Amino acid sequence: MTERLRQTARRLLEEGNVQVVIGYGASGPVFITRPEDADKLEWNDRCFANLTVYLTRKEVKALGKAALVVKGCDERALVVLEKESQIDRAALYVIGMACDGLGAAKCVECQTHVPRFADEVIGTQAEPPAPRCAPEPNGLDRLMAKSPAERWAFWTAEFARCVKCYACRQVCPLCYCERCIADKNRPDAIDTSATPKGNFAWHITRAFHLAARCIGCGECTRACPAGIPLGLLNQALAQATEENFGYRPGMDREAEPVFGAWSPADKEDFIG
Amino acid sequence: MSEAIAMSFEPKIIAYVCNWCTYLGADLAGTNRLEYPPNVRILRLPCTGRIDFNLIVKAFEMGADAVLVSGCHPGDCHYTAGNYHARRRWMLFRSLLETLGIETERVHFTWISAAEGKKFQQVIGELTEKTRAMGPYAAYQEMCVGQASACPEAAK
Amino acid sequence: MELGYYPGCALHGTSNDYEDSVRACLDALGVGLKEVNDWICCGATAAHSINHKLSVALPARNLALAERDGFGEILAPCPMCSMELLKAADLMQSDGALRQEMGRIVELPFEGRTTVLNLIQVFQKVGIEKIKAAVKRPLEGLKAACYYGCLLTRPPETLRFDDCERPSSMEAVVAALGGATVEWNYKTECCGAGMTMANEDIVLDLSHKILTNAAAHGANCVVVACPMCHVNLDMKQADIERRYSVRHGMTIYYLSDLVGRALGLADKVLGIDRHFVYGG
Amino acid sequence: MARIGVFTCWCGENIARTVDVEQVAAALGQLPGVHCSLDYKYMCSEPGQALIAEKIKSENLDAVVVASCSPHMHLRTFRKTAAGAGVNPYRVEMANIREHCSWVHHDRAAATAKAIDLIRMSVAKVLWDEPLEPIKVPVTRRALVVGGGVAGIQAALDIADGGYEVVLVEREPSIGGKMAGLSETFPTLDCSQCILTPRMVEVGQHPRIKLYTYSEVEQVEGYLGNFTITIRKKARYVDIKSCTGCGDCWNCCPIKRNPSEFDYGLGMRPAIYIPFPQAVPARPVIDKETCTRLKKGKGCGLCEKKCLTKSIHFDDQDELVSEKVGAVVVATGFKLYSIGQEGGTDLRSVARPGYGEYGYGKFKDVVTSLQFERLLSASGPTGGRVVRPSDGAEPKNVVFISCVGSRDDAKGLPYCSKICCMYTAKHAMLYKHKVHDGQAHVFYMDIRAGGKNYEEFVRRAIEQDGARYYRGRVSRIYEENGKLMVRGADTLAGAPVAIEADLVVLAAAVVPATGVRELARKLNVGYDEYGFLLESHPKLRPVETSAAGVFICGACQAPKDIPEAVAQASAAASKALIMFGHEELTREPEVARIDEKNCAACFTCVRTCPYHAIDRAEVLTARGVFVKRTARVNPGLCMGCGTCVAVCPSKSADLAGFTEQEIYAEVEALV
Repeated sequence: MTERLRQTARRLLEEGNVQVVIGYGASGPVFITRPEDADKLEWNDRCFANLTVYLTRKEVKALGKAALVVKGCDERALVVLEKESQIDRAALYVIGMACDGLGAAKCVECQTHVPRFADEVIGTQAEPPAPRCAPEPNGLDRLMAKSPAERWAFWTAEFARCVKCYACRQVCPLCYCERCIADKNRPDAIDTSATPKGNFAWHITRAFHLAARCIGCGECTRACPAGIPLGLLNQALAQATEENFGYRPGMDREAEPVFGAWSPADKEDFIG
Repeated sequence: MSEAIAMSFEPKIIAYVCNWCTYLGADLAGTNRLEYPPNVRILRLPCTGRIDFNLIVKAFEMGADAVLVSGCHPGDCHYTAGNYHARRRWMLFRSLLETLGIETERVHFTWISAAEGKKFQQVIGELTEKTRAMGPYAAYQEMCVGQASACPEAAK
Repeated sequence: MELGYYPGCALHGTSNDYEDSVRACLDALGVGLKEVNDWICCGATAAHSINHKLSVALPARNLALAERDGFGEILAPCPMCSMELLKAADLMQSDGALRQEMGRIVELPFEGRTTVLNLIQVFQKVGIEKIKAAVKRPLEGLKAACYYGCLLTRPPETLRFDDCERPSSMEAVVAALGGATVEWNYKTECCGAGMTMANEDIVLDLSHKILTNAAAHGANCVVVACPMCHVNLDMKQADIERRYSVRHGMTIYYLSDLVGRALGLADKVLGIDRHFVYGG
Repeated sequence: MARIGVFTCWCGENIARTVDVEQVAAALGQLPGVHCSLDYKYMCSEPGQALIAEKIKSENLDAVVVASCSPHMHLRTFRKTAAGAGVNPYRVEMANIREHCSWVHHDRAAATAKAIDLIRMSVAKVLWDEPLEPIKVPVTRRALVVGGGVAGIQAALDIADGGYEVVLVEREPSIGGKMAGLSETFPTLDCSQCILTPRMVEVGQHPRIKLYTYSEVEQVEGYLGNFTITIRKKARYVDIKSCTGCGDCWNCCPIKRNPSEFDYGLGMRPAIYIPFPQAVPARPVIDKETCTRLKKGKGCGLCEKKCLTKSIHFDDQDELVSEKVGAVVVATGFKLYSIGQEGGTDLRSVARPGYGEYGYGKFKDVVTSLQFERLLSASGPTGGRVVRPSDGAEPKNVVFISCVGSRDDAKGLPYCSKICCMYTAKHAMLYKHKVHDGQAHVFYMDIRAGGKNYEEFVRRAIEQDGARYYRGRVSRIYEENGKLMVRGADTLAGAPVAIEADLVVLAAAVVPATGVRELARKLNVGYDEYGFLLESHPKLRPVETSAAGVFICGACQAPKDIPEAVAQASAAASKALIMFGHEELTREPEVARIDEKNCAACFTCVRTCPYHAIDRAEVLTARGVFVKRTARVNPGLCMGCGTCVAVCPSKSADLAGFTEQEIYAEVEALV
């Protein structure tokens, strides 16, 4: 597959349909602008990162029309970004990689092994995809099995380690605000210091700004230097979103986003 | 906690209400001299649609023991749909609070119309007593005074 | 295809000719009928006119039995039965408390897994096209007035079948058999039903109107899918003729009779020879 | 350093009884930024306001907090006072220490403490309150009226006579609407056309009315005072300017037998036709569905040859024109509920069974009330003779059924159509006047004859013209030996009724005209589940809508008879005229705004805004070079709910008067 990927990249750059190919390199992402560099592209078990995050970056936009290497799971982010008019799908070439799972926990439940909206898909999915690791017992279920007090204790302990490096924000393909609310201090909605208070405010905000948007790529958890399982919060919200609205972000290109719309039938059993 | 403390403890309740229904409902409670506990502090916003979840977090940071969010009944929104949009946000926001182990019974959502002075009185009365029984939201308040782990010496 | 089968009292009594007819023609169409074990009366008119709870409990038990026997669908050829069964099912679906209570009364759980079909719906399940293909003896010369009576389509919110005021599902079946049907005005009028015991005059009057209107629109027979209608139009026809000194001589078929005939079954097998008005 | 003045009111005893106002005033005096704090018996009184004004001047205050009653009571008052004394009115806050404090608490200490808190919140907010200027919106003093029925005609004439230009858009080839097709009108029985056609002519000739017939509203842009309306002029194939309406064309047209829309299919018209003799404009239109030339693209063309003024153009195309107006009056009227099986499908998501048993569409001699109007009308297809559509015979027994679709939640619609009781009585009466030996039978549920001389009118139908009224419903209608058997119940006699009728007239329910939902969405006006347009207040703002500058009148709002429709039309017209009385309109400045530099252009706010007041826009440099995309608020449309602020993740959206900073300041005052 790697070879075919490189060929495709080379072709695209030679034909000049795109100015840059964004893909996985030996160590981290690579931005290939010359055909001869196409061999720097890799496809292997370390291709975790969700590269869609780079599409909204000014520096990357500056490189011109891009071809992007995505896995089926990452592709959901493209759908959301398109809905939120952050990308012009027509001005983007999507190289989809059929993926049997990279051995990560999320790959075991993955339902989007093959990209659905790519301009070109490389490889086919092994039937059935070989799980390379046992499904980890669902962290969210274990968390929700605890009492509220225990959950509170759990998160206070976790957030206590947060140093507000904002890696969770930087790595998230859907955290693309030009100026994050966390960086505003008038009003001081979120205490910017890395105090427990500030950390709670931040993580509540981060999670809820992704409500009904997060596609569950899990990059936030992976990127957190303090090893805080931030993804759990997004999972919880994703679950609630699906239960209440039958909506799974990034799955259906046509579906109307949850926020910005409403229905008189929305449930309100929690309202007195 | 013991009866004695329960009695001595005065809950601090912050209410975010819309200008056209609940605020007027509270006015009507006043006009009809419907007495309720003095623990609530009302913030007037144009519409429940304006009430952002960060405000609820902020209320707890300011030491609120309970937060009330209230607006027009569905279909009665002065701005036709603000309350519907709000309802969706609250629905999901509650699930986030639950995941975090935040005591959701301290966040009370309700619809109170301009004609429901009586309901306003009841809601405030019940919420105050409920909160009094739960006691201060110590968990959150203690968390808020905690120091940053990044610089331990700051603790001194 | 195999269906659960709820005969109801009529088909095991006065209208056993209907049962023969139904069994025979469905068998010919490859539809097996398995009788609901230990079924009881649906309550009919009597129950719901004196005791609401009873009128739910009786059909409730039958539904529960059908579920116990694992029937996804049951055929109730008598519209009164199917209506009572459907009504009870609806009530219990919409009212959890009632469902609990009934569960206690009939000592069987009800989950609403079984759907109730009338005869026409079964033909529709088999497929009009399939029936058309199976026809051996097309019903040439037949000009049928399809008569639905009160209960096949009413109450609409319960039956959810055909158009309650202008039904046409029977016509579709007859057409498939190569028979003709007439447009007439008494399709969904009442024949007097149970009144046949209590107040015969009403029955004679209403049934007479029905037969007259059918004839007036050029029908040479009337097709029914209800034992009660058959009794009043067929068995009572002589009395009607005597009372109004007219000659109707109108053959009254069950829908299954016609299907059976078209499939080549003998009148004897279908029990048609046991009708009171029998041209042969 | 801010110079805030805090004025605590006693409200006589109302506040002072439970709140220690002196203590409050003293406590507030200590707050940073508070320059002076004092209490007074009645702040809202003349001397009270004078005191505030005087302090503003003497202490040179730049913001004011009045602690007294509800802002809904006196905020305007105190804003005016402050403005008069030179403080920006939007730097005035009120703390509600009466309704929300002194009136609901008895414990003096607690109430006083709470009062202080409430005022501290207001002080914190006023510290951040920005000075705001009312938004001035220029007004295009020109109105659009949609719908040329009696309501639209009335509204258009009133506005035009008021001295302003009106653009009147009518979907049909002629104005006149339903009323033009009526025979005579209750309760006076004056001929409908005799009273309407002069008004139609007035419209046609009015120097200030621009008439677009056979046209529809395609698109609406802009807002209160500044709408740009795109109108689709449907291809008419006749140049109505050069055409003289001589009639040569429709007389020579060979395709004569097309059901006439105006006669509801009872009469026939050629392929080129004018809907009715008194049409305005009295100019023909070609029906492209039936015209041989237009169908085939060649052949025929007789009319073209005959036309002396060369006014016929088979190559005519739809045309889009744009009109600028400041106000819109919607008068799209009604149509009759479709009686057949398709019943409610056009009315409700849940299809309704309808009334197949009445055989409408199946039996020729079962007609609707509007069709019967044409049979009665002197200008109708039968010249006013009442005959059976099937065989032209004079009907001796006519059955009228009211509430067909109305007041029937099971099969039709739950509401009352309001006009049927009256016109049914009229029908029975006029029928008797024309067929002296005939008998009218009326099936009704209740007789609703509220209105001047209405009850008397119905009694006349019954007592003088001998109409037989049966209180009950009809269960079924069917044909039997050439007659219509009408079977129903007379619930007062407690007996079933069967009538051998020659003709049956169904008083079908009144429903909104086709396409009104689409129009409402274009105008951003609300509608109910049946499609009737929503007024912004059922009692106090009956002709206004949720969209500023858009007014409604006539049957598009609810079923109404002619007098009501006309009255409401004049009301709507006067609302437009009130707007036009000003050079420009002022709107509250408490509207949303976008920090375009920081907007991430996710456009969630655009999708959320209940008023479609936020647009996708682009930030350009002075030289017009594209910089970035952004959301942009249209202050003319924004109503200030602030929903956009809550959904904006970067808080680039904010709401003047309730800014993030102001609200957080209030909360943070609660330490």
